[in-house]
Amino acid sequence: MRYLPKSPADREAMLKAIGLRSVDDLFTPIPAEYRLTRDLNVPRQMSEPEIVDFFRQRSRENGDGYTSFLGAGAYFHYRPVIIDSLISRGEFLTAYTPYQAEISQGTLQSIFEFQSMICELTGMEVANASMYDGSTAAAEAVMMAVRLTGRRSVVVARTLHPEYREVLATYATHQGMPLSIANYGDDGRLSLGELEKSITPETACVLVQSPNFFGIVEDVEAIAAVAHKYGAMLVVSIAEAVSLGIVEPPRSADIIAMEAQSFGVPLGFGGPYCGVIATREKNVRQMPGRLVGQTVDKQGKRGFVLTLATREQHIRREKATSNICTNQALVALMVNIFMTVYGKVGLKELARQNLAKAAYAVAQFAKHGKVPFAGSPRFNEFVVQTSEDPYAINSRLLGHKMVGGLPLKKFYPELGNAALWCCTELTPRSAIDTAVGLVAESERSVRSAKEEVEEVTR
Amino acid sequence: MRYLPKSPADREAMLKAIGLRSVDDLFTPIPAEYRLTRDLNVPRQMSEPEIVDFFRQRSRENGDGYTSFLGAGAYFHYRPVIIDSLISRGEFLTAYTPYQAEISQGTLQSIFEFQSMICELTGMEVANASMYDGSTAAAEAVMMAVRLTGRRSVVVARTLHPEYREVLATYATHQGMPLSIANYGDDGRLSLGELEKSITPETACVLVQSPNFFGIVEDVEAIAAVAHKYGAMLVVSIAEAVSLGIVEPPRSADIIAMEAQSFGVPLGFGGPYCGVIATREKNVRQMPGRLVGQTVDKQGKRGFVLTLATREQHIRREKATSNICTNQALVALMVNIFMTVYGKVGLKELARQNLAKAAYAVAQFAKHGKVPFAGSPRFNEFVVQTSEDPYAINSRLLGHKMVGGLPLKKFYPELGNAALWCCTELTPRSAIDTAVGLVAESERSVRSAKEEVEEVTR
Amino acid sequence: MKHMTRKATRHVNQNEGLIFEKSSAGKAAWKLPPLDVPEVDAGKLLGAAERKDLGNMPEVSEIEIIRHFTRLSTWNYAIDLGMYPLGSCTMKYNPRVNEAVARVEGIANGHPYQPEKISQGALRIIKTLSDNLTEITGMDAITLQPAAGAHGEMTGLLMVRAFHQSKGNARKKILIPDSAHGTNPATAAMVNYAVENLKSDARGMVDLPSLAAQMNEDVAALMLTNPNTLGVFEQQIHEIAAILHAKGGLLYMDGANMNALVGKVRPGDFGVDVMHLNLHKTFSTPHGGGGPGSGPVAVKRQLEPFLPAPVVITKGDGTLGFEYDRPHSVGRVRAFYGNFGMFVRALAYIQANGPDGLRQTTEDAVLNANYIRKGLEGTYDLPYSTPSMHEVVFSDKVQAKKGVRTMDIAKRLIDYGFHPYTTAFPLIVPGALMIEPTESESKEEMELFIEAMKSIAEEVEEDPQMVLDAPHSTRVSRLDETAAARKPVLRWKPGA
Amino acid sequence: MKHMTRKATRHVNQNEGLIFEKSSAGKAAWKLPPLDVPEVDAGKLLGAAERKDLGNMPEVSEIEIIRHFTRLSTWNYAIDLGMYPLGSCTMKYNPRVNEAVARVEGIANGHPYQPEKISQGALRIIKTLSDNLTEITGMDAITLQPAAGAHGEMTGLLMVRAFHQSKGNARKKILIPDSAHGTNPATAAMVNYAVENLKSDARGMVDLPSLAAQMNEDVAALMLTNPNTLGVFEQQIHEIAAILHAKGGLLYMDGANMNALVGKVRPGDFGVDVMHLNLHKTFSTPHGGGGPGSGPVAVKRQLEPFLPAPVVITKGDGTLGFEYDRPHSVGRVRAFYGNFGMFVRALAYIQANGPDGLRQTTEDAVLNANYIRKGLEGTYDLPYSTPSMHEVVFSDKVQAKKGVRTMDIAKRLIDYGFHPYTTAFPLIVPGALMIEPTESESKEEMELFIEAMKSIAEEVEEDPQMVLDAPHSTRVSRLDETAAARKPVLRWKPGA
Ligand SMILES: Cc1ncc(COP(=O)(O)O)c(C=O)c1O
Ligand SMILES: Cc1ncc(COP(=O)(O)O)c(C=O)c1O
Repeated sequence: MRYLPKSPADREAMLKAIGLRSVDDLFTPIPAEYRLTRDLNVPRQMSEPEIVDFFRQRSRENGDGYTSFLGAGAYFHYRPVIIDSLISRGEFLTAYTPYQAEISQGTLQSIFEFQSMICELTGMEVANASMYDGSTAAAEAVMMAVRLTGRRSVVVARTLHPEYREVLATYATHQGMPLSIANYGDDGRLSLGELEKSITPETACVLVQSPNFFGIVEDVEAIAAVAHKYGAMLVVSIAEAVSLGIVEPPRSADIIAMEAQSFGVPLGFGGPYCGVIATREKNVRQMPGRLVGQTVDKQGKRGFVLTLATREQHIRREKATSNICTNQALVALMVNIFMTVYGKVGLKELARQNLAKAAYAVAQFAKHGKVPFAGSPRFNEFVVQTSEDPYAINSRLLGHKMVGGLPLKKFYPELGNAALWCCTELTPRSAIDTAVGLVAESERSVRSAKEEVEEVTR
Repeated sequence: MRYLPKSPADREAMLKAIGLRSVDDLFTPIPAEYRLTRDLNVPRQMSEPEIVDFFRQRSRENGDGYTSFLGAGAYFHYRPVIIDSLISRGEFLTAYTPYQAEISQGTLQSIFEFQSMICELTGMEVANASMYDGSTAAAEAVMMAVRLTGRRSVVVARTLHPEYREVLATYATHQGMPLSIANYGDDGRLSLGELEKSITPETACVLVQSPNFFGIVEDVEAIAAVAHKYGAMLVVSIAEAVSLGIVEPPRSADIIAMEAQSFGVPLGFGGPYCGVIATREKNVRQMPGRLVGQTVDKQGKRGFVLTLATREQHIRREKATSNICTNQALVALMVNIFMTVYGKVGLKELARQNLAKAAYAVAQFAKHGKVPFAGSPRFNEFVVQTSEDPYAINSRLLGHKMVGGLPLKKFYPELGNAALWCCTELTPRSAIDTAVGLVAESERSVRSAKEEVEEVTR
Repeated sequence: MKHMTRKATRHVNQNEGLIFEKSSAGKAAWKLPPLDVPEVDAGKLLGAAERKDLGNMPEVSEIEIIRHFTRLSTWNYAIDLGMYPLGSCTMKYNPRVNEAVARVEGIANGHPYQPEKISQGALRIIKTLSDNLTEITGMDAITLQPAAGAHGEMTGLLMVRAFHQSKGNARKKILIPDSAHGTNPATAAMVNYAVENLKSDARGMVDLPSLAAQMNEDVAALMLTNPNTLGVFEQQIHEIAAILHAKGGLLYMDGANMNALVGKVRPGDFGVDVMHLNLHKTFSTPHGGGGPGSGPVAVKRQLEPFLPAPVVITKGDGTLGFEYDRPHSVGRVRAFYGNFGMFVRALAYIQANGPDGLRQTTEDAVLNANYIRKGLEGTYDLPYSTPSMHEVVFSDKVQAKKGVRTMDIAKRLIDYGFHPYTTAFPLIVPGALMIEPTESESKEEMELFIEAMKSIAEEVEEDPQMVLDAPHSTRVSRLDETAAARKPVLRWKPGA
Repeated sequence: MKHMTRKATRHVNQNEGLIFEKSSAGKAAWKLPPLDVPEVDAGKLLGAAERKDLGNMPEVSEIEIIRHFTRLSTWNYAIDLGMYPLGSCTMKYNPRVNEAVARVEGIANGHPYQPEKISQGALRIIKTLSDNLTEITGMDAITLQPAAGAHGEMTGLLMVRAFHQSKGNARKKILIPDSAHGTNPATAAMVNYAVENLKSDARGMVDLPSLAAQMNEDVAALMLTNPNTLGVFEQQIHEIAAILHAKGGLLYMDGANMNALVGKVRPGDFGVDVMHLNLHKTFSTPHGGGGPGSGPVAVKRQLEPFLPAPVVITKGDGTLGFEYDRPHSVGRVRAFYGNFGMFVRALAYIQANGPDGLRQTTEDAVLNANYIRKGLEGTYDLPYSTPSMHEVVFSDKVQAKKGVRTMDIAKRLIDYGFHPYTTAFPLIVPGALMIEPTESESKEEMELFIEAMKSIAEEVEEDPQMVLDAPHSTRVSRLDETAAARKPVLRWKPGA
């Protein structure tokens, strides 16, 4: 096998040195009756060109070449080439968790920079080295709030990503953490009235996403006021990181749980992505996940180490703040490089282009169809109401090598034929115009159909 | 500009330090009347995604996705993925010529290994660090033979790659090196009779390619015997390096001029490729190009350096063996990695697959059309004679996303409708069958057309 | 330093500050295409929510970024540089073709919500990998949703709980051997199970009498790592399973050490009910400095109804699709479908190996561990003489007499050009040296390792202080972790 | 070493033998797909020509190859690691997007003989780059065929010769200033011209009186580097051209130093008749440890008929194609069309810069050189006080008094974390230090360089021997080049 650095002679010599006659002697500890005496039923050994062909073929079956208007927690942004050039260096790609600081300073310093930039962007004081993704980060942030407040119940905005809600439900079930869902108002934002109804003195935290699942920026200040009034914490989930370039971060939040995929991470059919938790310094000891801290070596030279490990499973075992061990380090490095490339000015300009594309699309759609929650501030996503079933419209779009917005029925039945559309800096105006054209057509045909019916009934 | 690591403030401060008021002051040495006062008329500054799109577009216009039967000095072989992984490391990619040995041992040792493997494969004693390509390597090898023998005239086999012949002609013109071309015989090999006719006591060398332009292995021993009988050197050009896996190298040659593109170098529309010259130890001081030698450092540690530089232009100036300075180092590294991946056994198996594919294709073509020089030993190329103009057949093949053999008219008018076909390990049997089918069809239709004519004339 | 090493030396290396220290207003590494829609007034659109300032985010050029991260990278050790014998971590070769195929356009850019009609490629990859992994483990069904091993543990225990609940009693406890990895107890706690420790016997295996004694109707499952963290295969696995099953308990296997078993024996065949795999260990997906991973959970038929939703199914028309309607599912553990990019790499690894390659890989991994054991026996204390599988655990007992502990030996190993082994784990071995070479090490590299370890043992006798002061060859040495934890500096601040 | 550097330190580094020393029969890094045609008997097909044995070619596994070359790479200095101020070499940033686009399928795998119909993409790239380069140089036509600068020189001189021949007298001589690069005279010799040296004046420029005296009808051309190798712009370029043209001679410009001119002045505007460019210098294609390069030759209208064949033309139907029928062409200088992969990179570089970026680049390059000149004036001897453009040349005159020469200072610079400047060239400056920072260096990096050079100057005063023994921080130091040349070992041999 081409990955194995041994010749038959090497193996012979080694067995001899160990004092064994055959390889089987190495496996005697395994009860004979269980030892496999046949080949595994997996594909035969393939050559490199065959493997490459296999995946090229899969790629062709996987929407290669389609223009997509999908967002909903996974965003298509341009990835500067140097991200892959740098993360492909074996020194980053094939290193383990930086437990041995002397030969891991590269990873450690880059994580320290990652933590620092996440703080700059979120307005928080500390950020961890990464969590699995935005959904688990939100769930762990809630559990963190539960530990910090000593309370157990949680209020969740219905405008939180539905799958994030599902994940939180899974995490909460056996923790005896009652969840109550607070609905949104006509403006597509969490209804403060609903919130007031659900929140109690037992509420550990309120969990809200901004920009929310509809792409709308929540009134975080107002929500914070309510939460804090009840002594509850405010946990804000951010699914579209690029929004931080032009949308004020939720500074009044106590914990921010973020999905940083938008920062240079490929869509990759849903993963690997990069979750991260940021909070105030005073909460750090209840924070899950790895943390890198600055220190000095024995000569007084600046260096970095993994720190506050007493929070973690390998030290505290069942008393740990979380069971997380392996995180998303290499993806966090992609995010780090992306943030460094765009930086202070570029991130703002990038966000501005997203804002402009979505604003243009909304204006176009509004001419032909309904755009609910139109009055509320939004970033790069918006809801479009059509008379026809969006699945039907989308299958027509597919014919034009386009993927339309995400039908919301499944998650919000009350919204009927609504779909969630997204435009980023990579969405060409021409594509928007084509999509709008097809939706307009659909509206016209439905209307004329209706009129015919009216004709008849008259 | 995003590649420039300076802020306006940096530039200001630097100008101030130098004692200048404005950037223009830096350019006062240039006579004012010549200074450009307008923008260059080149495309406006483009963003990275625009650049990527531009070249993706060009790629689509460039035969992407076609199966090709072209060889003729540029061969399509599989390139193991690790070649690009390794040569993309900045330490190799962005280093200059290894003049400072202490911080260039990586490049130096890899060149030393390259030289060593080229020697193993060619059966020669020394090889250089690379030449521009196979054609210039052949020309420089001939000039080397001229220096070594003190004679000036050269006999060139007509079976040498026609473009190599053109390049040699260009190099030879002003060197007062009379070239005579020796024709091939019915077996598609250099005719020994013709050779005897052209060779004289003034002949510095005989230049022959093997496998030759028709894909046929020349009888190098016999040619060497004739050349050496006249005290001339034998220079052998090798254009298809993979042949060395299964074809005996020209051990009786005095100089070998090789094109190593087949060893892991992309076709890249003709370049960059990797020429290399190998010869006997006694000829080394007349060898052009860089050489790496083994030595020891002041602690006696093994290390490598550029050596015998007294042959080169930066020391000897007009007396140098060549004017070559920049060579094809990074491409030689690709070749080096390729040779290391396949190694002693893999190269043979790879060559055997090429041999088998070509043999199969020849057998199939022979059933329907003429395959000249059929009796001669060949590697992975062969000539096919059709009744119809090969350009016409090829344009039909294009319709099937296939590129047919290279029509030979242009270089060998006497061969009429002959075309040069190539099959490598990457040529699927199905493609061969389809191509053969189309050629067979063409033959049939021509035949029936002929018959009709005969009908009529009868 | 009397003994100098054949393996490594020192070379000039670039210093590099924090990226913030290179920032200067007006430098930029970015450029956007011209906007093809009308410009907008963010203030108008966002009102109070408009962000005006991005704080101290850096402003640097592209070449500075390339140099910054290239320089940083040269401070790391990596598999690509040499042996990385971290016990329990399975630091094996990460094939580059895996990286190439993971970047093929349609695979890298597929959106998780794109219609199934144009997602057949991704679905096929998920399905094929799932089938291969169930075959390799001998289990009946699998979920690829968990993002790492610990996440898989949680998913597995949630299913254990759901299973018992379906039987009317969720049960209270999880038994965990004292040799277990920290994630096992931490996970049990997350799923709100009480953890009960199970002691190991003199041979480093589960103590059967204790297990029999502790097992009852309150015990939901035993979390067993097999081979365990001593690198020892639980030879009475059959009895262990029997004891659990007799009382309606389940056998959970932590599959972190599957590299000792693939192609040689299948957990499903020796009584395991539920287990997780670490694709970033056994199946060669790169560790990337700490992640990402992927922790699929494989189960027996009886647990299948409880798998997280969605699961991939073959539909009537033969195409693949996601099934969301899973009434008994424990629910989602992650948005979307898991770390898909890792599935691609793991599948490419299985394809490159085939059945013969996978078996040979396991054999080489075990051969390597035993070669090291043989080479260092006598020099270092071997607390358990039980046969080793893919890793071997020594202790610093002998060297401790000179005041040199496992971490000191580890630091000295750095000077010899190696990454240290795992230190101070498992807990049942005081001062453990946990060594897992994996199959990726050549005979030559392992002999250099053995030579280095022996040389260090000599140094401990001759000059313990020198070892205590190690490493001597690195750009920084013995960083002050206490200070770091006492006054944590977790981010850069201007003028800091 | 009293002065220690802020720029660099030392770090542990892996040793690595020759690949042959890792070989063992049966190891393999390759695997071929199953053959889909019948196996063949090579003996039958090839007879005596069949090769039986591949000698001592290595047999190793993939991970060993990854480690071999990764370890080797860590022994190299590179632009990606820091400043690389090799005078005359223009070691600037090599953008990664260029590497990405050069690997796009249809561009990387196009066959040079594929029909023009399906080669429009490549032809468009050649055409667009050609147009941009003629605009940048102010010339009328261009060939991209030459593989490097020296190859371009040869092509250019062949055209000079053809031009004169067409006028009835090929002429005999080429004038070359004593400051010229070695390739200039070497090239003239290859084209069978006699080389006549032209001396420089006190300001380091062409000595006009000598030029006037030496110019006659036997002189085919003057090969001028401008700015010349002292980094000095030939201010009387106009008179120089006039003197040549008056006697029917041509002005050849070696464009190696175009990085000082792009966007600021065009050689075609100041009298140049023919010139070459180095895409691997001015246009950022990577040096790759010595190549590949690309040396396009641009000419004025009168020389166009002599361009090598083929040239790219726009055909009647608007598509692009190759024109081979060029009766006056000097012929081919290379098979196919040149180093196409470098054209792709150079074009991407021009696109990324645009007119404003190209100009700014030149300005920064000149600014950097002058900043260094200012910083080191007084510390090192400046043989010519004439204003510098993109590079500055000092001499070791001061340090030589202590027995320390330019090469010794260069070696010591390595300890400070820099690649040395160009030593002992140009020949008109004894003990030259030729420094070209390029535009790619930040103010910070250059200040570290200046600091290092000053510190070394102090060391020369305080402890010359330490400088003579440098470098002290590298894995090997002061390799024995004399021994290497006396008994050359140019290849590995078994048991050697
Ligand atoms: C035995 C064992 N179990 C569980 C884990 C946790 O796996 P992960 O880090 O993927 O969460 C590890 C990882 O080191 C391990 O070694
Ligand atoms: C001034 C000058 N001329 C010509 C050359 C030769 O160019 P190349 O190395 O591309 O052949 C160089 C290269 O260093 C040079 O500096």
